Amino acid sequence: MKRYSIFSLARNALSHHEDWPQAWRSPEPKPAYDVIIVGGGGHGLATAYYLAKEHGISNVAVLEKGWLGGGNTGRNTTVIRSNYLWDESAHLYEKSLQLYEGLSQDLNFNIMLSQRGVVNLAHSEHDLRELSRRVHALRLNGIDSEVLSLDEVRRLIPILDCSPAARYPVLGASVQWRGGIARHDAVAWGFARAADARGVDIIQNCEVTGILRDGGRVTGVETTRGAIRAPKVGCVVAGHASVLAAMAGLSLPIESHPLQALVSEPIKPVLHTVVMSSAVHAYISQSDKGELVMGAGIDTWNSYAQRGSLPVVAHTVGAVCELFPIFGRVRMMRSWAGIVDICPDASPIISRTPVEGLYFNCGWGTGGFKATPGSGWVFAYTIARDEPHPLNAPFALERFSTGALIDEHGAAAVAH
Amino acid sequence: MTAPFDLRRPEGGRIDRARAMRFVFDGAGYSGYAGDTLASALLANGVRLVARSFKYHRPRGIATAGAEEPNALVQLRGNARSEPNIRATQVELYDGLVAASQNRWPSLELDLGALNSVFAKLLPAGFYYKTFMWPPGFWHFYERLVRRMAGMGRAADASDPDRYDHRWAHCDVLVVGAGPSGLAAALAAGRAGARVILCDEQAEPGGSLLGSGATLDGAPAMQWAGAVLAELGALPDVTVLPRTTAFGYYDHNALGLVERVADHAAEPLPGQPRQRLWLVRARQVVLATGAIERPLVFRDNDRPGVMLADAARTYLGRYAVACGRRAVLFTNNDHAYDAALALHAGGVDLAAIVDLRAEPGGLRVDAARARGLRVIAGRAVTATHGRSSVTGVDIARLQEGSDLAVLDRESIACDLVLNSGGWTPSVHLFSQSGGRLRYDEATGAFLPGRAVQAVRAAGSCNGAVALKDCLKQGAAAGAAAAGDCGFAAAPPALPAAEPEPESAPMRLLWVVPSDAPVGHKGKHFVDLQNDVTAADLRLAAREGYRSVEHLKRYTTTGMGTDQGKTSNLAALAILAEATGREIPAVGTTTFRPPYTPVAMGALTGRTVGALLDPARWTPIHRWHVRAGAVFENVGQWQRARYYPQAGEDMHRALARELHAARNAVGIFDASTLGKIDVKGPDAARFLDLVYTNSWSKLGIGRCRYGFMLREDGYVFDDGVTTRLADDHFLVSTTTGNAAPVLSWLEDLLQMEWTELKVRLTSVTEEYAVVTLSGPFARRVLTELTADIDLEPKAFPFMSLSHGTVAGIAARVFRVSFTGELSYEVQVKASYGLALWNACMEAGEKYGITPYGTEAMHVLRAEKGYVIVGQETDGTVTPYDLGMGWIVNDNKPDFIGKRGLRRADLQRPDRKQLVGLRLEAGERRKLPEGAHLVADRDAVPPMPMLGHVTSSYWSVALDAPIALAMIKGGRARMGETVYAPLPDRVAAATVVEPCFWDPEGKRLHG
Amino acid sequence: MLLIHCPWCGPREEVEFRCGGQGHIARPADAMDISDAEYARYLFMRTNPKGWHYERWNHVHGCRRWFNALRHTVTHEIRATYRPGEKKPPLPDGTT
Amino acid sequence: MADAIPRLGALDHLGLAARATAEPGAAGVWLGERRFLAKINLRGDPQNAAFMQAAGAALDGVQPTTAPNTAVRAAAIDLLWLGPDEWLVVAAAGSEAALAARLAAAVAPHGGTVTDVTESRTTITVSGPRARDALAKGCPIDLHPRRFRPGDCAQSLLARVGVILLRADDATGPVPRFELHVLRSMADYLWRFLEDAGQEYGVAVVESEDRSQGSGIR
Ligand SMILES: Cc1cc2nc3c(=O)[nH]c(=O)nc-3n(C[C@H](O)[C@H](O)[C@H](O)COP(=O)(O)OP(=O)(O)OC[C@H]3O[C@@H](n4cnc5c(N)ncnc54)[C@H](O)[C@@H]3O)c2cc1C
Ligand SMILES: NC(=O)c1ccc[n+]([C@@H]2O[C@H](COP(=O)([O-])OP(=O)(O)OC[C@H]3O[C@@H](n4cnc5c(N)ncnc54)[C@H](O)[C@@H]3O)[C@@H](O)[C@H]2O)c1
Ligand SMILES: Cc1cc2nc3c(=O)[nH]c(=O)nc-3n(C[C@H](O)[C@H](O)[C@H](O)COP(=O)(O)O)c2cc1C
Ligand SMILES: [Zn+2]
Repeated sequence: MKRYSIFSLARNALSHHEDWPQAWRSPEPKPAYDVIIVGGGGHGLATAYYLAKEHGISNVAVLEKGWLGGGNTGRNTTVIRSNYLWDESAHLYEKSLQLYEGLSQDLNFNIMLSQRGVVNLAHSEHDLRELSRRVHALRLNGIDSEVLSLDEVRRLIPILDCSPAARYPVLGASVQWRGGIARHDAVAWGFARAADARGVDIIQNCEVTGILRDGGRVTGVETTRGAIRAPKVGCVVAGHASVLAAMAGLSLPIESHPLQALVSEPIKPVLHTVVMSSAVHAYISQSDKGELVMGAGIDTWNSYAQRGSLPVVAHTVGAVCELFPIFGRVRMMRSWAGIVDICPDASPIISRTPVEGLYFNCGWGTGGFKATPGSGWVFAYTIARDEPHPLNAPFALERFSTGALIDEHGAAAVAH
Repeated sequence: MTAPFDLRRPEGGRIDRARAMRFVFDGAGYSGYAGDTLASALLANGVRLVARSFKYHRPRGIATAGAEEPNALVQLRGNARSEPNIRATQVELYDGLVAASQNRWPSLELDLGALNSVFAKLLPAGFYYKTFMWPPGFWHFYERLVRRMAGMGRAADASDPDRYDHRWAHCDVLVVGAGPSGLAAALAAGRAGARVILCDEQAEPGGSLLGSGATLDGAPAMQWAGAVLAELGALPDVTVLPRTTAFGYYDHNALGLVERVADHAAEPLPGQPRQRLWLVRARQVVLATGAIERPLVFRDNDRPGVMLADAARTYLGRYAVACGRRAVLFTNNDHAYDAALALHAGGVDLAAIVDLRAEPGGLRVDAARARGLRVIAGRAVTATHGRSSVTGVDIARLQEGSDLAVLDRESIACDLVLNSGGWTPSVHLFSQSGGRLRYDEATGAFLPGRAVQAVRAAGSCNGAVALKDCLKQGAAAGAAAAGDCGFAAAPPALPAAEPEPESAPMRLLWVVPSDAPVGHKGKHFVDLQNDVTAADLRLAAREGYRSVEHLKRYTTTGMGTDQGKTSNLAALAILAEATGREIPAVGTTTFRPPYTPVAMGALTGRTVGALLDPARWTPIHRWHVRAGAVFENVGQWQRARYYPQAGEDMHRALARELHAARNAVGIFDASTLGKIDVKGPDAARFLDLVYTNSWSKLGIGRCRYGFMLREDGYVFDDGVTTRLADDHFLVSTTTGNAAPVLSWLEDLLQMEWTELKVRLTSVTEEYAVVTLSGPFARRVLTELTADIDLEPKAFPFMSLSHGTVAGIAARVFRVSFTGELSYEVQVKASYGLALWNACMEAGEKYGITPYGTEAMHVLRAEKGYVIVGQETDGTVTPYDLGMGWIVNDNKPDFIGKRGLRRADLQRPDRKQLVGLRLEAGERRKLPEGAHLVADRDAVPPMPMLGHVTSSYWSVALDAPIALAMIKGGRARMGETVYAPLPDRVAAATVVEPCFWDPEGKRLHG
Repeated sequence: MLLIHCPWCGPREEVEFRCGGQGHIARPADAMDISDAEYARYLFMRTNPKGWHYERWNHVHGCRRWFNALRHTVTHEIRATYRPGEKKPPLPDGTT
Repeated sequence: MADAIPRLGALDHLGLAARATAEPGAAGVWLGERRFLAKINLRGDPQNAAFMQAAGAALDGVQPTTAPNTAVRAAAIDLLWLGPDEWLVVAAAGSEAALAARLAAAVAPHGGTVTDVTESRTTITVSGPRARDALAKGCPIDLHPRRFRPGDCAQSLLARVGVILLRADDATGPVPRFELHVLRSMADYLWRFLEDAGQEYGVAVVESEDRSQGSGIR
């Protein structure tokens, strides 16, 4: 891999940038691999990368039905944080955040991790209580997190409407300073380039259409470009998890929904942290290019189309304007949707399956971008050793039978 | 030229010369006319340089006359109404308009950001990804510098003062675009009797007819348009919406439109919304959105004065503005000759027509030559000159098989470069609708293919070129759409258009050669807004970003506020060439809403501020307000949290309220609790199925507390249910869960247990509920009722009596959530305030004191009563709460029965509800949410036992108390646990969760 | 922005409805006798097909009735809506 | 005694009576409130002829309709279809107790149930030449005169509030009139929304004809 740096940029400037190498190859699929990863999103590419890097398994193919990074990896609002409630989640997401913190150097690809802080607003006594619970748990887990007073919120985000007369006034907030955003496409591309450099074949426009089995064992996959053999197959296809599972005769506790997001026109920087409010249903950050990046809600019906309804977007934008009344005249430039894979407990599945050699990594739903490196890291471990790493052991499929769910919906918002 | 040349031509155009309008751009005053856009007025005043580009800060002018404008973005208005990134080409001029250029410092003329151009060589596509990685962790600092260059315009510095509107609309036929095609479609559908909405983003309907000078039936075409509009205006079921952009095409023929109601004035009239969002459900849609001219990609094609040919014609025809004095037209097609001829006729000196085609021919070319114009064939503009305005071009001969054009070089001085690379049909909405596109080789454009919704495309967005074809397609589409809605109609008779000459084929040349390889000298801009060049695109392809979607994201082409309306096609064609593929194989990027940017205020509508969400008030709300209560939001309800008296803070108010409730009598507004009437012969059976405990044997007039679980065995809701009759129960729910519980019960009845004869009706709002609680509660009630026997024997705990209270028909429930003797009085809602007042009056001598939700929380916590949503969080079973007694496992079935049996719900070390007592003398409460550990000296990450769910200062005990959920808690009674807090480690003893009157003497009293 | 035919009220805007997920999931009568894994199928496992989907809807802001629908999860076409107890319409490709 | 006890309407704090005008003038949207109309929820099986008959008989001959989204309107009673086995009886203020008792007695033997919901909702009237435009700002129902005819009713949303909507004019005049039955706790919100939505056209508060209680319900 030719390294990227300011010096290589200067050198290439002299040759009018005509000599840059390909970031990754576009190889023809080989007839067989040691491991096949289905899904060329961030998680799949990271899995391949760590298989090669950590476990010395580089005879790996990543099969992607479209273009790499074109799934949810390419359409998320890029919020990164590890402030999850339950220990199991906190440890997993924290592992991921730590990997993120060294990722640009590790991959030699600037993923523009911007640890500008993630602020969660509280609008009711119930919110405050939940927020406090979370912060306390995180602190004892060694993860940075603190409560902000209303004054501190006001100072940190002067454009936020903190007026007590608001319909749902801001009462306080929590912040994780190490949280923030990153350039989502760069994460996919960086992993792709680094995995490719370690010998992984990334095969785009190659849709898996069947899972080949011999008795209870997986032997490979059928694709639009022919059958490809491998004794181990890891599926990391996000919204399409159920479709892949059905190919192996399995069903999953997953439903696929459209999740929408939108960006405004680029404006001069005015918002320097990520702001989330679950009560008013908005979250927003401002990218380094200047767009406001906003996440909307899911449409309640199942869908595999990357499109949603206008009222869902309007609702989110309304919430944003309620929190930030100066944004009324800023304009929405583009809106889109991804297909998210929602688990009943809003936690992922990283697991072996009843089919030997077949592994699933899915259920990240609306929040798996932040987990990309960590997810790939534990999934590579799980595939390489055919057993879960302690970090992902609680996220196995069995939990749906035993009832040991990891419910990250946040507590029910009811009171007497 | 004889007369002095005035850019504003002495006659013509659709401006109102009688109404002059003053405006300010970058601090300088100018004037224009009503009917001008900001762009036309600037051009008329000779203002060329209006913007700086995003990345390199190159000087930019006005390139187009419409929605596709990539360059001329301005900051419009000021202060709280300041708006960034507004296209000057779409701003209607009004008197007093103020605009400023953006993205420059210190001024538009002298912009230091242009230094970026010096480093341009270091800033190829994707350069960010390749650098700023050293030293590790320093991106943080680099980012600050990068961020300074972010964005273009600025958000306003104060809250938007304007209001916005939403409205739903329904029609048979929605026609988007009011050019000739759209007008013909609307006329056809309207005459047939269909309900029609015709919208157009421009101030005036007419589309390209507004500026083209075309004729119909021998008269100016706008006369025909005027007649059509008059006829449409007279049809009661036709709505014509000018200034209205269809921005999104959603499922099942739903479209989003945004109407700019008041943007053509300095500010809206009183009561008028600034903009209105239309949510249109159309049975049929006709898209007549026209086509956008495509620029050619040649070296330094971005200088002010380089403009689309048809735009220049529009400025002249519609606004009577000549965009320059001496022009060169650079074209690959016949059509642009029309524009050149029109300009020539308008007095512009046409220095040359540079045609990429070796042998252009046909009537238009002949006409140009006949007028003595110089047509230079087989040559290209290889460079432009000038700084803040173009001063001339170089041209040279194209050579077969060469990437360079160096022969027959010539320079031509000019101040206007018109260019045309053909037309791109506006298929945005069609594609958003899910319709397939097909590539047309001849015109190098994607056209609407198979539709998947009830939509038709007509006119130049459908590939039609000649006016007569546009009219014909429009009329046919309108009639067919009406026909599909059941309105029989023949297409209307259409006026005759001038015959248009057949066009000779165009020459598609996506990157125009110059005297050096592309990327070595100057810049061939493709996306003018994001400063993406042909060299950037080729670089990306070379680096492996071969998917058009990768290309877009790596180079940011098409990602600006114009979404690449003038550039996307060239970008993908360049990619196709670079990767040796055909254009259709490369495909387009995805068309997404909005077509043009939509103000977030418009998406918001009027549900902001006080209208954000209903604030639900109880029938007694006004009293609480007058009493100075502090409120809290509980779902949509606003509930009195406490009632501070003069000089009291919350702590003191609370102490007073608590003291009264324990020692005298408190009064509480409990109206918000959910109430569901359950009626029918199977009511008891139904409740047996949805609650963990049993109801069949509950006596009439008796109350019982119950838990509802979810199927997975976790607590869903709780409350007291009363049997009113054999076949009639009153279920109460938590405030926040009232609606979800009802909907869940309906679900079960309608979908699961359809054989059960049970009917549910919400009566939450039918009754106001006043709770009297405390040792004197009975005495107060005694003063108010004559017909209810309050003697404990006659009216025991957990029972109901009917009668009158304060003369009002009432149901009185003897239930308690405070641990005190307590009555809940329910009366019809409109009498709630009267009841409350009567209680206050009667209770005065007993020290009656209103208490709010905060005191209620403390009182119940002292008793160890749980709150669903506070002690529980969706992962808690009744057993975890130490309330196994409420689960009747002998019942054959109830919701959650099987769920409770699952392995993990049977674990002995599950988190369980306990009480916590602090060390004697400790006055500080534990924070709610604090986590507990067994080892006082543990360091992070430390194993945790659980967390504090409730924590209060108990006035009754004169000590802090807490409830907590901790692992294996029931087995830990008496143990010490620790809460490591930021400032200390607090120790606490695990105790039974009930702190007050464990025997329950008081509430039974 | 779906347009949904309530089997009682007729076509109404999506905002009046709430989707209740997969339809025709029978509550196991023998719940107490089956394994945790089998019970998990009922509680959590969903077909989540890419294609035609039988699902439940509630006209919450209308007549408050629940009903079933057959909808395509890629095109969003709603082929049928039908009342509880009414027979499941066949899949458009002929299977059920 | 009960007569002396003050009753509080859901919108009394707005002082509408004092603002009311007999002459809406140029205002495009006329708003009013009808307080305390009797409202009774009736449930029963429409296939059960005995039930239908009994209900009709108890309602002065007003037979529950099975035509969705329509109301049967008679001199003293409006009977609105709410669902396949559910109707809302709207009658003169003060009549609820007697009516509910009579109706319950009549339908109970035939499996019908009756619940008095008089106090759960109040009734806001929206009329005037721009009434439809104001309503369309929050209501997704197609209110076009041919699509939502006199006597048509619907349950839907208005802004963020669920409403029962009835077209209450008889189509002879140029001005449509709608009645909205809205939950008491949300009435204030709905009223403010309508005033806000109507601002563009001018809003007049009109005297609600039944403030003098006891008259027929029209
Ligand atoms: C709008 C939106 C906002 C979000 N915001 C955030 C956020 O702020 N923070 C956060 O942490 N997370 C967020 N998420 C979630 C996050 O994007 C995802 O959880 C994460 O990107 C999933 O990564 P992945 O690699 O598993 O999936 P994907 O990136 O979707 O990759 C899966 C890949 O599998 C491919 N595939 C599918 N089927 C097949 C097949 N049969 N054969 C071959 N390939 C196949 C797909 O084409 C796709 O490329 C958001 C998601 C969305 C949609
Ligand atoms: N090759 C060509 O396509 C070509 C070239 C030159 C001239 N023409 C002429 O142009 C005319 C085309 O007529 P037409 O009616 O098809 O198109 P048009 O351009 O005359 O009208 C389209 C109208 O739709 C509006 N519009 C576009 N998108 C919109 C949206 N999303 N929302 C609201 N409004 C929107 C535009 O502002 C415009 O007013 C004919 O006279 C034709 O001869 C065509
Ligand atoms: C964080 C983020 C920022 C984005 N910024 C822009 C932007 O500046 N301009 C733009 O046109 N699209 C932007 N997009 C949206 C993409 O263009 C695109 O819509 C999205 O990746 C989904 O892909 P699709 O629309 O091709 O399906 C952004 C997307 C993300 C996730
Ligand atoms: Zn319905």
